[in-house]
Amino acid sequence: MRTKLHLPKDRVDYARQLARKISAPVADFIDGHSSVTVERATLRLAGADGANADGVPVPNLVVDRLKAAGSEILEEGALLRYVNALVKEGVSVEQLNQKIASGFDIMTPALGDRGAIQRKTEELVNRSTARVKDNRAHRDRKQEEFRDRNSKPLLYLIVATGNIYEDVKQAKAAAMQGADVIAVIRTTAQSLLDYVPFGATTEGFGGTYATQENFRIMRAALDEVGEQQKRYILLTNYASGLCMPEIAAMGALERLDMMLNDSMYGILFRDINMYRTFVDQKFSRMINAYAGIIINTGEDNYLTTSDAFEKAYTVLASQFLNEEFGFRAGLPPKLLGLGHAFEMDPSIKNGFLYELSQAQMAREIFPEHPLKYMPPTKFMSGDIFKGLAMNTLFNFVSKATNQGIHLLGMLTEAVHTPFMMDRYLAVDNAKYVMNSMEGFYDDIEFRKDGIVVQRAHDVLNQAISFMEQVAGVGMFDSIERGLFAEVKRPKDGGKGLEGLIKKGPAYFNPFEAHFIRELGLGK
Amino acid sequence: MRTKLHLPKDRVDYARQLARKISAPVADFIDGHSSVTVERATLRLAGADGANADGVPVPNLVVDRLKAAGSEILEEGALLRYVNALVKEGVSVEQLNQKIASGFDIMTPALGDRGAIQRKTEELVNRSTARVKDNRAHRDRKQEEFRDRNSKPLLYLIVATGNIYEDVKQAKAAAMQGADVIAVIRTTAQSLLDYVPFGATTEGFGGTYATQENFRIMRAALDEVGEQQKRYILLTNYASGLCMPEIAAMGALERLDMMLNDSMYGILFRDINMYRTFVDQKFSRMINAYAGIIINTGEDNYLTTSDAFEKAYTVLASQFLNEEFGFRAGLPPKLLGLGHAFEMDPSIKNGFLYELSQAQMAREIFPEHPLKYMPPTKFMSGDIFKGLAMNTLFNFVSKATNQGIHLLGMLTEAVHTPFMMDRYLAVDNAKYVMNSMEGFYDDIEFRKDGIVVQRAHDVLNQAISFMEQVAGVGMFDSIERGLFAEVKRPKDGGKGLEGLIKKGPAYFNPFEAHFIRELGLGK
Amino acid sequence: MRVVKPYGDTMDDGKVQLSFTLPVPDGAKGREAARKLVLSWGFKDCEVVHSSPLSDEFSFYVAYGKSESSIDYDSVVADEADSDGTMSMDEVNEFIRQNIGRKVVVVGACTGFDAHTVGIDAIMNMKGYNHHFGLERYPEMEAYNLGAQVPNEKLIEYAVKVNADAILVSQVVTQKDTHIHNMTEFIELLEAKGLRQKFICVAGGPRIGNKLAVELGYDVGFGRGAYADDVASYVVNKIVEKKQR
Amino acid sequence: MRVVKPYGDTMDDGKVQLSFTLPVPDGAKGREAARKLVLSWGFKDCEVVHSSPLSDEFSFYVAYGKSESSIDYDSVVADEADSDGTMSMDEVNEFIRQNIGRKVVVVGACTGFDAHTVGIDAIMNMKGYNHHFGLERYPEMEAYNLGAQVPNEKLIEYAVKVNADAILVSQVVTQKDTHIHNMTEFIELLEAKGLRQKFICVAGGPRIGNKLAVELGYDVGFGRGAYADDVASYVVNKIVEKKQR
Ligand code: B12
Ligand code: B12
Ligand SMILES: Cc1ncc(COP(=O)(O)O)c(C=O)c1O
Ligand SMILES: Cc1ncc(COP(=O)(O)O)c(C=O)c1O
Repeated sequence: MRTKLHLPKDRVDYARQLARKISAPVADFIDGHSSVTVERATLRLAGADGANADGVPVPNLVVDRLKAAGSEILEEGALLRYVNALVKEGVSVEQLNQKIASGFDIMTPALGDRGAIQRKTEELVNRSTARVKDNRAHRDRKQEEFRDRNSKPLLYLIVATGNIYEDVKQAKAAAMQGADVIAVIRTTAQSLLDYVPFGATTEGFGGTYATQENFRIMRAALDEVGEQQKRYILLTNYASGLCMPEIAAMGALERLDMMLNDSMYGILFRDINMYRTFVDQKFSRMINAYAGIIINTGEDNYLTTSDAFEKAYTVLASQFLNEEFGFRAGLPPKLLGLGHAFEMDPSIKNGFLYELSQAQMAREIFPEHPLKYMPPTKFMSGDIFKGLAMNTLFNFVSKATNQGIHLLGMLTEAVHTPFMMDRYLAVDNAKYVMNSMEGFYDDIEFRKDGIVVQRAHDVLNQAISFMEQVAGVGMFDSIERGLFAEVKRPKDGGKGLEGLIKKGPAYFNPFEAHFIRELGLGK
Repeated sequence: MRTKLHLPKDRVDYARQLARKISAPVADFIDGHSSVTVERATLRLAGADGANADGVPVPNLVVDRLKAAGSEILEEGALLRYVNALVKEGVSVEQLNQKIASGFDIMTPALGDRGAIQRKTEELVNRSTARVKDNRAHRDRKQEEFRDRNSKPLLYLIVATGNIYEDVKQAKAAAMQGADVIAVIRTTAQSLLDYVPFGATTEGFGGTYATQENFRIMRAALDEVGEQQKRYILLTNYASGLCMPEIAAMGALERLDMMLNDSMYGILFRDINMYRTFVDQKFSRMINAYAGIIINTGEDNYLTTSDAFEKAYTVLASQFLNEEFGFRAGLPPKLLGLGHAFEMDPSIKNGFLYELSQAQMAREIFPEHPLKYMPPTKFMSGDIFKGLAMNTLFNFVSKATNQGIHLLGMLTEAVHTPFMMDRYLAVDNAKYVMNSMEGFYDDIEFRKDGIVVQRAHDVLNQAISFMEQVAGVGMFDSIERGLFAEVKRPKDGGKGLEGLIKKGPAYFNPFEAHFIRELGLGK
Repeated sequence: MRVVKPYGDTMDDGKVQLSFTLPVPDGAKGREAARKLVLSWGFKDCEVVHSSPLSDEFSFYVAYGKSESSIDYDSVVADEADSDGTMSMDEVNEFIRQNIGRKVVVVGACTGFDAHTVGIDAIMNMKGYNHHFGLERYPEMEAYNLGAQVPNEKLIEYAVKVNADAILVSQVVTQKDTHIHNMTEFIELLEAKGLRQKFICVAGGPRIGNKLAVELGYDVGFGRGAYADDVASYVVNKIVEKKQR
Repeated sequence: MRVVKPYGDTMDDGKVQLSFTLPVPDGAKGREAARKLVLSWGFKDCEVVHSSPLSDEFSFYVAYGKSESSIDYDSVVADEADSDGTMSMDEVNEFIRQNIGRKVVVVGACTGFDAHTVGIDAIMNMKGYNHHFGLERYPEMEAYNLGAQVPNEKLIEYAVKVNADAILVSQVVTQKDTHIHNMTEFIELLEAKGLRQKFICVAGGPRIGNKLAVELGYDVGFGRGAYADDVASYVVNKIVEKKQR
């Protein structure tokens, strides 16, 4: 790639070293821990599914029971007891799920022969990883079959009716209009639920519940419209929250293609406990990596609360950290959809140039990464005509800097969740703009001492200073002191701390072991 | 100016030589001729004004009478008889106008002492040119007082209610919203009237009659709002048509600041006779030059009938010709608002780059000229949201290439003449876009072998080939054969040929002489 | 009966976007006036999501309303000279050879003060428009395009002279209903001369609907997106129909 | 009485722009349905200037209508907690010292599942918003901002604990009327506990109008563009008013 910004390579390398330094102690912590949702995700991979009459999912029934049975039980991993019950009861996974949903106590069967459990588990690991590999192969095949049929950048549209069947209608219409990626927005506050609801759902607020059945329904619908349109339509959902690994597991099983997954989003923006989040994100990302799922990180969120011009460096710093945490979980650059956003105050003089600079900088520092670029939201207003103009320039910058995943801005962003026509207008605008400037990226250079170049150098330097500070203070303390996103989160505060599990010496999790092996993460 | 396109200077010079060669025979023709409207314009400058009971303007009453009196009379110039009557009757200009309107026959007084006529005429020339110079000085003073308060490029808005008093309301609102230039669109087909209506008017179709009183009313209104806004608001009207010189004269007297004035518009787009138009445009432009009025040429019109991509070179060729005809009439570069337009099919791949190239090319070839840049019109549709996006990119290109006069595109272009809110949305969009990319022009370079650069070289070469062809065929024959705008106009066809006048050996026009002297046009 | 309402993101939610100007100053009172006005149009809910001043006396509003009304879609009769029955150029020529047996003569113009020739040229000129050749290219037709700003009187004269089958009138400028006046004058002139039945009268232009054209006394009207083949198909069918009467 | 109509380019021309989706395929019939629908809203003329398919079953329309209805502008009563009576921060503090003589206590939160804290922060946080300092900066006030996703129960508990004068409720998400349910629950809870009269209840959010808030039982509601000084001025005046009763 030809550089347009002439960022010094040694400074970029130094920033990556800082990220490694910052994340090292966190990684050590992670390695010693699991969490209730990591255990539930493991169970889900093994086949645990369904819910009891009150809607409590089987994985929760199991883990809650094990937890209640004493802390030493979960330290060995939930899978051990689940598989033990399978072996001891001599039932299928489906039958066991059924039994558990009906009240069967997973602690009843005494712990049996480890060898038998090991063998049975291997069988489950093989079955489940084969399914995930099949999904990956199917995706590769389809993307090969329909190659060059998607837009560049990929056009990403959200649906958010709250009802999966309505979502399907809207998603199909969006795909017919030209969407390459459909994201089903999650219902408000699902990220704070410490369980994943079961089955198809039709009641959500501002979004639709992420459930495995909903994933399946939407996947089938997109495959159908994809065949008509001769385009592989990518499906996205949201992992970050109290159930990151479970949602990742469901996504892997149902062939999702992207997943919102940020190493710190839950901590900063949902007040989830920091230790819990760091542990959860790691396991969820290993699953994503294994399933070939692109993660989308949430740097854009920094800019909804802080000023996008002043705090642009926090976005870059977070990209370095997300990248590093991603590497540590086995994600290669091409699965790292690092986030950023077009969020500057539209009244800033030369704001367009600063946005261009930020986007180009991300492109050059993360050259192989399918960058996820978010539209203006904060400064959108009821003036839909102004909003449309802002989206037009956003579309322009995205194409002008060769972004990877392009979230379409809605002219009604400040008014309501998207109407069907809003989405159409968004796609139409993006297609017009991007086709009309197809070759811009290759045609344009920036003046060496100009605004765009200077700004990128400044932001890189600010990001480095910031990361030096964080490296000095330490990650956990930095979060506690509010260095990120101007939010302070106490180490032992936030939701979900009680769900953290210290791994015992006999911690049993062949799924984790399989991923570590296959992803080449062994030390 | 730093070049971004690296156009070869010798080729550009050669194109200018071709323009000179093409226009030379036309200039010779012009020098030997006058026209009824040139004569009427001269009378207007001398003070002839008013209309009879049937609404026939005094200048027309005079010239029609002289024409009826025999061809040798007008060959001496209409002013001779008008001033003769003044001297002989011993009345003031106002009194004479009154008499003529009431039926007084201008041929009644026998031609008297040439010396007395000469002296009286000088008095009139002095009075009238002093007024025009005062206007010019006033404009300069105000522009100095309010310097840097206008947008760059100047934001140009049209009003077109048909009623001058409604126009005033809309123009004031537009100025308050940020317009720098107000153009009062002329009523449909006024360009085909061989007279200029008299007085304030309230009935027009798609525009308002250009009359001297309407000019005065709008000028006063804009001066008023300009004082409030601390911005000099420029006023524009349309000269091209059958009364080019008269409208130029009225504009000079009422302190208009710009004037639509194209050397060939009338011929090609209004089917006005070619000889008549060439003669008229010369005199009208001398008046504009003398009054410090910027002319706006009409290259955009080529693109409403021909394809903007294919025929881009015709725009450039026309710019060279308009420039050359302008020079010959005493207009310096800073008064030459050469036209062009953003009119390519929005579905063309890389259309944005071609538009950028065309605009940048105009900027570099005509560096001191206040280029007039026209918005998309032909490909605008009832899809106002798409239209808004097209206007957004148009605004972008204009600022990105440092244009001088920016006509605002209306999102409802394909629907109706602008509503007040349409105009507001247009200004708001332009201000947002242009502020947001203020420094873009200085920040960006084009790749030497890229699309933008290549395209400009191609268009320049095509324009040169075209002008070589025209130079070979000759201007009049070229028009007859349809080389321009794909329209064929026979030499002796079109409207207004009968109004052409061969200047006699004793042709008397001290106004013309004054302009030639003061503009340094003497051979 | 199929009842249809506007759709935002849920069936029958009735959502509609509106924008307009009011001749009042911007502010809380203006916004409330805007809201009431929208409600007066029979919208149930209305949210004025944006307002801004256009001047001291005018202000601009963007609103979203929730429509209560619906229409019976089954009872809607599309009224556009639609292109379902359109033949291709070759088919039209064949049709003429088979059913008319002589060249069909068509005269067209952009009438009155209207100088927007691109539309009529799109229908008549050789090269046509959007990959649909114009009538001049039809071997079995004789097409005369008189161009811009043709007085009605002159157009009729010419049509009589060349013994035209059909007259095509293009009208683009509609401000102050100038098209209606001009189109009406054309038909009145024809009638006064007793020539209305002699010609098939076709009107066209971006704001001309079939309904309007028929109301004004034309046989048919063509709006946006009309092509030469639509017009040719209509004309030749009409000629045969007239013969049969 | 001053009759007001929408304005396009001529007084009382009634021109309004509309856009909406219909659950029918795009085409001539859809356009006619769209036109009829607009007419059914009491528009006199309607021109559907654009249509396009959104899918096989949905289509999008842009239309311009000419409204017949008008409203009496004089009779319109602006209903926004408007900022005319707003005091500056210093004036508010002086007012408290003069008329209340103790610190005014305010508790705020973004309630229910709503996590949009930027709005309530704009009102309460030190740094404020758009050059208007937040309530935390007011020396004569004690302001507690409980942040996001605070259950109504918890907010009330806290207000009782710190003996608050006013409770500020922020609601941003309105989809499926979730704000209405949540805001209603809050008031019902207060009433059930017999605490409604104890507190001044202030609601706010981009889609909250004063009218809606009052309807739901709050003392006042603030929408877009509200600042801390507006809220503070309202609260301190209200405290004095309550004392006097
Ligand atoms: C190009 C153009 C011009 C050119 C015309 C060049 C020319 N030789 O035609 C120029 C620059 C000269 C011009 C001038 C004016 N224009 Co003009 N112009 C336009 C523009 C940008 C495009 C029109 C066009 O060419 N469309 C493309 C053709 C192919 O589409 P069409 O005309 O709709 O034709 C199709 C159908 O309608 C149909 N059709 C059309 N005629 C017929 C006839 C028959 C028999 C049939 C069957 C079908 C048919 O078939 C065609 C193909 O599908 C429009 C805005 C817009 N984007 O629509 C304004 C527009 C039409 N102009 C407008 C105005 C007001 C003017 C002026 C009056 C302005 C002024 N005061 O000076 C002048 C005066 C012209 C005059 N005397 O009539 C207004 C009209 C407003 C209104 N509704 O009343 C418009 C809408 C712009 C605006 N928003 O203000 N204009
Ligand atoms: C920033 C933002 C977010 C951030 C919030 C970060 C944070 N810490 O606040 C994040 C990314 C987390 C987010 C998430 C979501 N968001 Co959000 N978000 C926005 C956005 C872009 C800006 C809101 C904002 O900050 N405005 C700036 C502030 C200053 O304005 P304000 O809130 O109106 O406040 C002013 C006044 O209203 C008033 N005010 C507000 N509260 C109060 C209280 C009192 C007492 C008073 C007196 C005054 C007052 O004073 C303030 C200053 O003038 C809007 C779109 C937009 N442009 O408006 C969407 C938007 C609000 N979000 C929306 C949605 C749906 C969501 C989600 C539910 C999506 C999902 N399913 O995941 C989630 C869930 C969040 C949740 N659980 O509530 C929708 C709401 C649609 C609706 N009307 O129902 C919007 C409109 C976007 C859209 N078009 O879809 N969002
Ligand atoms: C990285 C990331 N994860 C998750 C979400 C959504 O999560 P929630 O359901 O908490 O709104 C977002 C939303 O912006 C995000 O950026
Ligand atoms: C150079 C020039 N003169 C005059 C006009 C307007 O003249 P008319 O009144 O003939 O429409 C135009 C319109 O585009 C123009 O470009």
